[in-house]
Amino acid sequence: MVVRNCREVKVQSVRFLGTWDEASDFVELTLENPGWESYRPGQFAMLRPKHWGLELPWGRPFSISRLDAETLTVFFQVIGRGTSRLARLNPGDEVVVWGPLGNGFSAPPETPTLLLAGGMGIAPFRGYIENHPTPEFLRLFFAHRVPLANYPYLAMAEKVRAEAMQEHTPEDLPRIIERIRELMDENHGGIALACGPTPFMRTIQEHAVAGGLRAELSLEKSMACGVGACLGCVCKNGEGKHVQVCARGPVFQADAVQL
Amino acid sequence: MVVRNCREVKVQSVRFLGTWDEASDFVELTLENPGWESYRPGQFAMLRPKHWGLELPWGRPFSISRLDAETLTVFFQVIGRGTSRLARLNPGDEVVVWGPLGNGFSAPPETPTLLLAGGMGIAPFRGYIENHPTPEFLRLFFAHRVPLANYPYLAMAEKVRAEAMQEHTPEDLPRIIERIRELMDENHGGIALACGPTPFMRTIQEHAVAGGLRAELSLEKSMACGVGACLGCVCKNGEGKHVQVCARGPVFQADAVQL
Amino acid sequence: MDLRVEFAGLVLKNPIITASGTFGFGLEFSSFGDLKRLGGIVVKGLSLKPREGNAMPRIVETPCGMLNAIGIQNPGVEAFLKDKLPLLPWRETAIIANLYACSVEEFGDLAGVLSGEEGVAALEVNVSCPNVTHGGAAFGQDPAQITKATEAVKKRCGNKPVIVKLSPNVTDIAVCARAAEAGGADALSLINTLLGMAVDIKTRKPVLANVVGGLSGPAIKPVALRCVYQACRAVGIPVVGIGGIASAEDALEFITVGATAVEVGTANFLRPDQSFRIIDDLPRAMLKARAADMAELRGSLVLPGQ
Amino acid sequence: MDLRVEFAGLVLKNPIITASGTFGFGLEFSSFGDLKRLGGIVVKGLSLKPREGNAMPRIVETPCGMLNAIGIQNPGVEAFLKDKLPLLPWRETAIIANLYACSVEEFGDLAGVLSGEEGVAALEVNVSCPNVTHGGAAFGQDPAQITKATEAVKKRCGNKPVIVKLSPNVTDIAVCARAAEAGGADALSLINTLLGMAVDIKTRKPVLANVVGGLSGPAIKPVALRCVYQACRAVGIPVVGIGGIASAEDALEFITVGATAVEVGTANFLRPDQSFRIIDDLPRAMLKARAADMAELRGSLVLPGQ
Ligand SMILES: Cc1cc2nc3c(=O)[nH]c(=O)nc-3n(C[C@H](O)[C@H](O)[C@H](O)COP(=O)(O)OP(=O)(O)OC[C@H]3O[C@@H](n4cnc5c(N)ncnc54)[C@H](O)[C@@H]3O)c2cc1C
Ligand SMILES: Cc1cc2nc3c(=O)[nH]c(=O)nc-3n(C[C@H](O)[C@H](O)[C@H](O)COP(=O)(O)OP(=O)(O)OC[C@H]3O[C@@H](n4cnc5c(N)ncnc54)[C@H](O)[C@@H]3O)c2cc1C
Ligand SMILES: Cc1cc2nc3c(=O)[nH]c(=O)nc-3n(C[C@H](O)[C@H](O)[C@H](O)COP(=O)(O)O)c2cc1C
Ligand SMILES: Cc1cc2nc3c(=O)[nH]c(=O)nc-3n(C[C@H](O)[C@H](O)[C@H](O)COP(=O)(O)O)c2cc1C
Ligand code: FES
Ligand code: FES
Repeated sequence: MVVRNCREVKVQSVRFLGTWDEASDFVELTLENPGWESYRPGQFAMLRPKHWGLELPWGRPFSISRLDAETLTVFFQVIGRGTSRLARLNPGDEVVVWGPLGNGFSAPPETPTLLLAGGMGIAPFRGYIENHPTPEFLRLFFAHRVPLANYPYLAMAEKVRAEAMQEHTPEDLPRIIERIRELMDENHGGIALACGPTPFMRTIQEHAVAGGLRAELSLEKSMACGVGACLGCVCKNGEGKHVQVCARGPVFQADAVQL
Repeated sequence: MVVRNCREVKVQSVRFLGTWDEASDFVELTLENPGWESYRPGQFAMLRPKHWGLELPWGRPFSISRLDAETLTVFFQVIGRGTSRLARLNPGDEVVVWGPLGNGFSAPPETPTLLLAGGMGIAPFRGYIENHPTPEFLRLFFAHRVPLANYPYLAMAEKVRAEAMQEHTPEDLPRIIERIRELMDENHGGIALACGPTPFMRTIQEHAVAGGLRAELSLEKSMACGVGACLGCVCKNGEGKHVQVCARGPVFQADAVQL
Repeated sequence: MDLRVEFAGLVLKNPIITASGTFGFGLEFSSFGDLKRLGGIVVKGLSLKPREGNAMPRIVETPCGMLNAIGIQNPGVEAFLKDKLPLLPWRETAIIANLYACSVEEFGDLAGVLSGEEGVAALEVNVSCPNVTHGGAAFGQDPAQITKATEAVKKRCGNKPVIVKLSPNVTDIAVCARAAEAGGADALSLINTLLGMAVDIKTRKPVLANVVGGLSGPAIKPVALRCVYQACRAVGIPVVGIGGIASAEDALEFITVGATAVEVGTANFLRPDQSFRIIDDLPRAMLKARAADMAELRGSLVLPGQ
Repeated sequence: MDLRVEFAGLVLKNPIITASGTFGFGLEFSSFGDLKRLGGIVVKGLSLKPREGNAMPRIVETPCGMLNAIGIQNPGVEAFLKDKLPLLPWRETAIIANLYACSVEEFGDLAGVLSGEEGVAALEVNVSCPNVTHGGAAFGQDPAQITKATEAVKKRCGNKPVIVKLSPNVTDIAVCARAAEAGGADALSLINTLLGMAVDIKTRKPVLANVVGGLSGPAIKPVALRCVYQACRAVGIPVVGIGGIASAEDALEFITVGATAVEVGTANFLRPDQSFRIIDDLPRAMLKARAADMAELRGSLVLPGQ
């Protein structure tokens, strides 16, 4: 698991192989491996089907969920124009892929590591768990709204200590926040890695900063280029300066980013 | 075979069923019959796949090549952005269709009728032959550039007296023109119906007008609406006035249109 | 859900009006939907005398849009009144005449002809045709001419509301909007097309015989929305939003920035029942915007810091 | 096939230049193609002092285009010269600095800083930024300011060619083109973005924190081509065409109406190697246009009746 430096990133056109469940809005999309030898979990790829034409000029960023010798897998929810078209690909359709992009999560061996996933934020942790040198040090907490069967959670829970909490009503939220704080406190001395919606991340950031806990947050912004050029995806870093989420992130130290 | 008046024209969304030869640039595309009971050969349909989105805002006009109780067939050549996408439809894809549009060819019974088709101009004559009350009075002449196997010619030649001439080199053209004139002269007292590229039509128009022969020409123009509203598809009629090809044509009396 | 809108003395069933030149005289679409369901119909541009329009080719498809240089082909205002208007459901739907002229006087004369026609609900003054250099372009880009043309129409229009339709091909749309208001316009509509061009590299010729033409369709929606936003802030009269509207959501974007109604143009070519579909879809889009009615949504844009 | 173009003292391998703000400082794309193959690279807009740019969100996708309101975030001209320029292949490819300023004086100062830099092939003067009201907008829309800014840059630029980049948000682009020529510009480039807007009807907020932003991409190509056509007829200096270029054919359309070179902007987001692909595809497109070389194609538009 090496961090690929920017010069090795390539654009490739690869074939779409299939999805896990054609009828679902939660899509596990598998492509040919574009020739990548490795990646660092938390890194992402830009995807743009070849036949998209010009109506949607941007690629779409997705966390790399799995990479093996043959295939690249991303896991996404259909939310808009791009994802709904991605979900309707036909086997053999060509997809332009550029990546692996961004920095990825730390993966210190033999370190208690708490994976905090909110909803689709579970995607990067699939590969994180599979590639970790000492998975017995990992612990997964998953907060979700729709039923668990929509996510790759169960496969992950077989490999690491895991728990999930569903938000059925807004009243469930305080309990979930409470549990996150407990787990982070228990994990003191280790590291927490988080990916999920902004309010979820804010909870984690606040608790990490307040308690001096080591934590990394993976951010999401609309992206046009994915390579640091357009400055469309910036967030503010610790000093209040705008930095590109795609090139300087998407993973930031909890105390070095403003949400 | 009744002329549908404009009020009966509907927009329908129908399923794509398949094409004759997936690898060819000459595509016979079959859709569910949109609920049309009849049409008049020479009429056309506007086609726009549902998933086209906004990049190509216009439907594409095609002569109705065949209509039976279950299916609507058009026959086209891949030439640009729209036709290349139409050729790549997947079974089950929905296509928005409006039609039958325009006026269609005359089909007087027991009248010697010469069908003059140039290239893709053969499309409307497929259904013309199948629907004619007295097909024994029909005679087909087909001028083409690419091999005959690309066209539905052979199926048609089984039903009516037919001949085809291929233009291999520009030198073949005078012979083809000569043959068209001969056939038109032989058909004196009958009617000639023509569909094909503009130079082809011009030859026929000139000969018909010069010889006082009855002839109808089917025109092609870029179309946006297909229903006479945008005035984008006009030609000049006999008096030099602009009239819509989609609504007043596409079939015109040879002496009542400027090419 | 109550979708009615009222402005300039008009009461429309809903804010969806079909735009001039994209919906013919309405009758071409009567088999695709019940014309009475439309908020209104703006008919093809009308001139005093019949016009043959420009030479062919007149239209070309562009990415998410199209160029047109029809050149206001029309049978003339008299023929419209005699042959088309009687066939339209003008008691149930607002039929709006679109006036095209090449001088202030002609605009006045056109208004005079239409002023007494019961079937005409309002006059839309096209001072922005980009296709025709003689008259049209000068009008649409010169605030003084906009004021004069508006005044001329107002003087002769009887009690018909006057909507002035603005061109976006100007440095400051607010100045043009105020010029029309100063001339006595009862409402504004905007935008007309953006001036554009296409070239066929095979022949090295402009695709349009007229060389340049007007760009319309979803491609221009962001420009149109900005213009409508700026115009709404510049004047006190109602504004009708036009430009790239293809869905109910698009329509509500324009109403949110301050438009009272909208016109659907190029989207009528996506499929001929598109305007009817947009009307069908309005209640759903209103729920998405959590809007009780059109008046509540209108101009409710929340600016940063608010 | 010889794809070289020469203008304003520059010799480019081919007419494909990457547009400011869409190709970073070039280095972001070095893994997607050999930067030395590009005709040129216009770097991100540079100001005297570092700028943080506008608040987020700054970009939104629109039909066949996008809106941006980046607000010229950049590390300042000094940091560019120190940290970025030395890493670029400036001996082999024209590196063009894009100057952003809010006053005539600042433009002069920026030119002064860059005038002695061997690695900078030319200066592109951005008098057209629509994102920032203070300075930018006024400059780009006022011919007198365009002339003054051009003069100020020409006075301090040493022997660097000066390219003035024009905004399309004006009534008459020919007037602006002549204003830049009058100020001594060696070449023009156009168009910058069209002013646009988008609204999220769920929140009723403008999508961009800056409310309005610049529209770019294939959607605007027809407008850009028309502007370039008009500018080429208005001035005697070379013109660089920009706006919606996504293919080799698009590039040749601009050259046919009179552009000497072109810049590729938003199309770099279709895929990061798009500019390299366009260069690869140029010979094929030249054959389609039956053009022997760029000079022969340039301005060879055949007008109706010719
Ligand atoms: C680094 C990164 C990794 C991501 N990983 C995943 C993942 O593994 N699984 C997953 O389901 N989603 C992921 N996302 C979010 C995903 O990119 C968006 O859901 C997707 O782009 C939506 O596209 P759309 O066209 O369907 O939506 P639309 O709303 O139609 O898109 C319009 C534009 O907004 C952008 N956009 C909309 N929502 C988001 C969002 N939440 N984040 C970023 N851009 C957005 C789109 O990219 C597009 O440019 C990730 C985003 C980033 C930045
Ligand atoms: C009444 C009518 C009947 C037709 N019937 C047939 C048929 O049966 N078989 C067939 O192969 N073709 C037929 N055509 C031509 C067919 O419509 C065009 O080939 C097709 O629209 C090209 O679309 P495109 O997007 O692939 O081409 P593009 O060049 O990418 O299209 C750009 C635009 O130009 C228009 N256009 C381009 N070429 C033509 C053309 N030759 N005629 C009209 N518009 C054109 C397109 O509609 C489109 O709007 C017919 C045209 C008309 C008007
Ligand atoms: C083919 C066509 C013809 C048009 N004719 C007229 C016209 O006669 N009078 C007029 O005021 N506007 C005319 N327009 C402009 C439209 O009414 C509308 O203002 C413009 O197209 C922008 O809206 P859209 O993007 O929804 O099409 C025409 C537009 C098109 C596409
Ligand atoms: C994200 C983005 C940032 C831009 N930044 C600049 C800039 O800093 N300076 C400038 O002169 N133009 C800038 N532009 C304008 C482009 O250089 C170009 O003129 C415009 O986008 C039109 O070309 P296109 O349609 O090919 O993108 C920017 C455009 C985009 C999309
Ligand atoms: S997406 Fe362009 S800088 Fe990040
Ligand atoms: S295509 Fe619109 S009038 Fe014929």
